[in-house]
Amino acid sequence: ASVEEIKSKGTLVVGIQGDNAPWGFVNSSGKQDGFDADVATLFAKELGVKVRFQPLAVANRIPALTTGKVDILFATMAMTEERAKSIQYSKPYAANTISLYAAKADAVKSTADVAGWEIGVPKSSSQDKAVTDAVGSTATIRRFDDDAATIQALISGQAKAVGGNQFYGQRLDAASAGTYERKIDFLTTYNGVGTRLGEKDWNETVNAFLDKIKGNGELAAITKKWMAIDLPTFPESIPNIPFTVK
Amino acid sequence: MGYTFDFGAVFDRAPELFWGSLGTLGLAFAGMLLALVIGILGVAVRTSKIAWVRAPVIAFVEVVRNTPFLVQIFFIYFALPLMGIRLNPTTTAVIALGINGGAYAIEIIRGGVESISKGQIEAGFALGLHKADVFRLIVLKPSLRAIYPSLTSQFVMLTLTTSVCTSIAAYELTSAAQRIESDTFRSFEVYFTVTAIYLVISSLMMGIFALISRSYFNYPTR
Amino acid sequence: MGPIGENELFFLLQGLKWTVLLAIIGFIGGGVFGILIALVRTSKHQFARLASSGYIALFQGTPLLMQLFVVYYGVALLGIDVNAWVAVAIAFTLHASAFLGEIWRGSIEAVPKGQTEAANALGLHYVSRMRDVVLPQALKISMPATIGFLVQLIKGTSLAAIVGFIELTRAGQIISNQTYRPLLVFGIVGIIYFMICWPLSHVGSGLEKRMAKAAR
Amino acid sequence: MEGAVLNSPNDHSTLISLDKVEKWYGSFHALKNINLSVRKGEKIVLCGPSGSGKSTLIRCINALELIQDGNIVVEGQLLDGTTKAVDAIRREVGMVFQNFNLFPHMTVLQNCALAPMRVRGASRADAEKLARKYLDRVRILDQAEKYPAQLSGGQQQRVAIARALCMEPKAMLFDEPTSALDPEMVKEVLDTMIGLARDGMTMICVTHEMGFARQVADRVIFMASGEIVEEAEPEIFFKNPKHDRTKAFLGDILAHH
Amino acid sequence: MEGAVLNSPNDHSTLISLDKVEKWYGSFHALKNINLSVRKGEKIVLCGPSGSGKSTLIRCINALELIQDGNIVVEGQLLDGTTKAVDAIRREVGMVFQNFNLFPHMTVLQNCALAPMRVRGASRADAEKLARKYLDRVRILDQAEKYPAQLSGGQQQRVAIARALCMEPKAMLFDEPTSALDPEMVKEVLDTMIGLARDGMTMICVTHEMGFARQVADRVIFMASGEIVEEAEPEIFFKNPKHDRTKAFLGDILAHH
Ligand SMILES: Nc1ncnc2c1ncn2[C@@H]1O[C@H](COP(=O)(O)OP(=O)(O)OP(=O)(O)O)[C@@H](O)[C@H]1O
Ligand SMILES: Nc1ncnc2c1ncn2[C@@H]1O[C@H](COP(=O)(O)OP(=O)(O)OP(=O)(O)O)[C@@H](O)[C@H]1O
Ligand SMILES: [Mg+2]
Ligand SMILES: [Mg+2]
Repeated sequence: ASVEEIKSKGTLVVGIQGDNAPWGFVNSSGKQDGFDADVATLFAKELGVKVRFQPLAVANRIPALTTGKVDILFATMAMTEERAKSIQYSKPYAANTISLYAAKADAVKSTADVAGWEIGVPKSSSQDKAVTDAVGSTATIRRFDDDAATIQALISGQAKAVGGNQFYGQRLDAASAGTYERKIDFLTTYNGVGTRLGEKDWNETVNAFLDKIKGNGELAAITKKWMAIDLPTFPESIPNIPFTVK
Repeated sequence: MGYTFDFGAVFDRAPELFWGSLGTLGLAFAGMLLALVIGILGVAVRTSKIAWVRAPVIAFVEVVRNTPFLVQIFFIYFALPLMGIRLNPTTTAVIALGINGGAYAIEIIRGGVESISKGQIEAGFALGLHKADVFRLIVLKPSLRAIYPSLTSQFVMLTLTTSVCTSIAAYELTSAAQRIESDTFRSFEVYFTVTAIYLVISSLMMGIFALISRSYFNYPTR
Repeated sequence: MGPIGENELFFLLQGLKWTVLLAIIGFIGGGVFGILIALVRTSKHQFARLASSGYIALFQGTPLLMQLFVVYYGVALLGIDVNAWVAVAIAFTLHASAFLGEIWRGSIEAVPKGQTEAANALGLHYVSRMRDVVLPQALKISMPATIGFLVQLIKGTSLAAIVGFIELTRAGQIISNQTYRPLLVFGIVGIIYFMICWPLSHVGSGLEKRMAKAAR
Repeated sequence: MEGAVLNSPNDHSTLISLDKVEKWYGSFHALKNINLSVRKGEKIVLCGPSGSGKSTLIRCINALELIQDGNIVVEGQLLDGTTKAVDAIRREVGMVFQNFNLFPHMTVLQNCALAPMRVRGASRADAEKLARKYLDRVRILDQAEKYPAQLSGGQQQRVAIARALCMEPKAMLFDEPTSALDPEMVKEVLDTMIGLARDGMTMICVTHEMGFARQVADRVIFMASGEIVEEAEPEIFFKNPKHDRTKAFLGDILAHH
Repeated sequence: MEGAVLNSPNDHSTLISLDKVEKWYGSFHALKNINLSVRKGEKIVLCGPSGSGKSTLIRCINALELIQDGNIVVEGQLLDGTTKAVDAIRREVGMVFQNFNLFPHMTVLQNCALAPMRVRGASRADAEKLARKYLDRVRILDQAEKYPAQLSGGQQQRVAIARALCMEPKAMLFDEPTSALDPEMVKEVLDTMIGLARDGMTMICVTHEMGFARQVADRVIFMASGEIVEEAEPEIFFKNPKHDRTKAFLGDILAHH
């Protein structure tokens, strides 16, 4: 469906993650919530339509979009070359920085300093991949079920460091203020809004919307609310990942 | 349906599955041994006539049996360090499996002990044997025989429970499988393969249990 | 990091509802088929005994999670759409009947042979021999093991999360991932499990005491 | 089992017949070439030294033990191991075990009422009435509500007898039914059995109560080492035993009383 | 237990003494005011109708049953329920149960060698030698490697006797030690017991073998309904029983033999 058709229908179906707090998750009152939900709600308001969320699992995000089950993806989609072949990305609207967190007391300058350490990561996450690529051969990687267990491992001392994303700092502080800090950044990935390939109207509408909320501070506010960080700076372009329909 | 099975990607990772299986076997074996020791010692205390001797064992059994294994292993792994006891994942897993299996074993074996006729115990006492000897020499073997299938079932269950140990990053079959799954996205193939491996492991155990029973419980009954 | 408030507790209680329902399904399916398995396993027919021991080996020997997975997703691969409830009912019945069947077989065999002989000599037919003479005595021996397994089954219902049930454990996981307090959340979950499992142990020891009245 | 053709005279008044019966426990030869035929209403006393195979023999008649060779026929039914044959025989033959085998989870009354209800289809009320009748006959009605574990040895034995009688069987197999009894009680139980005998009940009784044998038995059978050594009417058996083995055994009995 | 002060004459030749013993099973009064004192080397026969409390009495002496009132003293040890007193008494007092209570998971030899090894600290070889000696004495050495379930009733009873003898206790409590035996065997077992008696063993024996009572007993004690009704030397007991209850009981015995 085109943007115009959706406007006349009055409801936007948004594909979103259902269990990935704080990005997109169903909260304990059963309502869709999170960073993506806030941005998508704002987008629907922009279009003047109501929003309906369709929670998706990691693996079926792209099929749901391409088969038309959802109109658009605000689904914590890290922008990769591989995926850019199947969907159209917008400009980035969120960043995900993967870093090593450890106690302030432990000096870490480079990846060489963590040789022999036990490092916790959530199993099969992008942290897992990044940390394993960087120090997997010199340190012991302990893979936990999720972020919560990973953070608990650092607090309990079962891991000397953990591979985390930008939320970890805040959570570690909440658990034990001033004890832990970010040591090494491994990489930053960016999330984009996903639309179907070749649908220029959707791509342009989304990009215009993102420019607007970046400009008026609304995105910064949402970022602050969910991530407790300032709005990151976004790159103008990423190789092989077009932000606009050619 | 259009799904085509492709086990190639899974079989390429056979070495990981092999080491994972060994990990599972090791955890299961050590856990079982600990559980058996806890079970037998525990039941000796549990069947005491003195209430305050029994009480701690009863409390132990009730708490352990009635809470999830995940909670127990989390507690040992994450909460004990806050009290200054830090155990590595493998040790944690063995202790958690042993404690959990032990609590069930205590109750199962108690069922057997209580099926022993009073006359047997009286005969032991009349011969001048001490309580410990009566338990060890007279009560234990027929008790174990009476509940052997229940006990071995519990041990098979314990073997399968080792998979939960993946949640504290212990290395065993399920964690190997999860890695392969997340790398290859071949969920069905991974699950089927792993299920088959678990089946082999537990069949092996049941076979061993049957052998033990044949040689240890070889006396005829009326 | 969120606090744990009324909402979260309510969410857990909703999970509890599914846990209880799933456990009831397992109890009923497992109990009925478990008795059958135990009886077949102790029957005189070689083939029946072999078949039932194969059944036990298969369903004891594979993780319940895998059984759920195969019944729900595996059968869907064949183009048959299995309702989640049906999948859970089938998988729990298979699993529980294998374990209960084995537990009860053992206790049936632990009843002294003289009892069966006496029943035989009285001319009691199979059904009466089992129902009136052997099973009541077997049940007494197996009581602690049975209660132990049922308690494990209650906790095992957490695996139904894989087919989409947000039962107690899954609800706990979700909240843990929102609040980042796994120890606290799972502590609460543990207490809730304790509160539903403990009465069962209690009923078990009550039954045991009643049966012990007629002890030797 | 081979040799299913019956060699023994199967005349209609024969209730139980054993023909060339062989029984092994593993490598132990427990019964050797046993031939025995019991007419309706006949009372047989089985005696012999400990371990001679008396219990084994009566357990075989009730199909509690499998035999390796030979035939057992009860009321024209060949005991061929099919459930039907076995059930039919057990319904008509009552048995009192050497070690009682009472059901520990049932009261004395329930122990006795079970078979009438389940086998003969009697109502609970009728079954209990019957049970009370036979419990009274063995003088133990006052213990009807106790469990077996609460009874003395002799009380248990009497319950076992009452339980078997409650089936009102055509034949009774008794395995030392008075072993746990004091002399008073022995007399009462033997009187009960004599009463049954008068009523025409067929009986095979393992016992060393020679008084009973003299008074009631039509035939006394003496076993040793798994064989029937001697078989005779009581008068002849006690006065003129043929075999040395029998003489030695009887010598002990007489010396000892 | 009250009244720990001993009233009975505790002269050094008294091995077992019971003083005002009362025993209840729930509301059932099983032993009533039992007073009994047994000298070293004395042989006592206990008889009485079924359910009169004979088994209960000897079980109390061995501390297998708790008593509600009165005192039991064995070898100067007051049975006050402490583990030490109980252990000391059980080491010196052997018991043969009415229903044998053999250990099913041990062979006959192991059953007999157990107590010498664990209680007396004998080596396995010595214990087995002892076991063989007593198994031979009850004529059952050839069954030494069998398990209890493979034995006939009488064989089991003999093993039970041998097992108790293997402890070489100062006193023996027999609960109907010949009930499952054939007359030949009764004679052999009684001969064994007579031998023990000659060797000076103190014995309390529940039995209705009046021949044994006449030949061996120093005293015969007659119980009924939980009470000691009559107590006398065998000559007097059999010829001139005082109580009607005893007369009735003896009448049965004599009529019946
Ligand atoms: N299951 C068995 N395995 C091996 N031998 C057995 C088994 N059951 C019985 N026997 C042996 O068979 C023989 C006959 O036993 P049975 O019980 O018939 O003797 P019995 O004549 O009844 O003796 P009693 O008067 O002592 O009861 C005995 O020597 C016994 O040891
Ligand atoms: N646990 C119990 N509960 C209730 N009553 C019991 C219990 N044990 C025994 N009795 C009763 O106590 C009485 C005495 O029993 P005991 O076994 O001492 O008799 P006994 O003289 O040895 O008889 P027998 O010659 O039949 O063996 C019996 O009437 C019996 O029913
Ligand atoms: Mg016999
Ligand atoms: Mg008695």
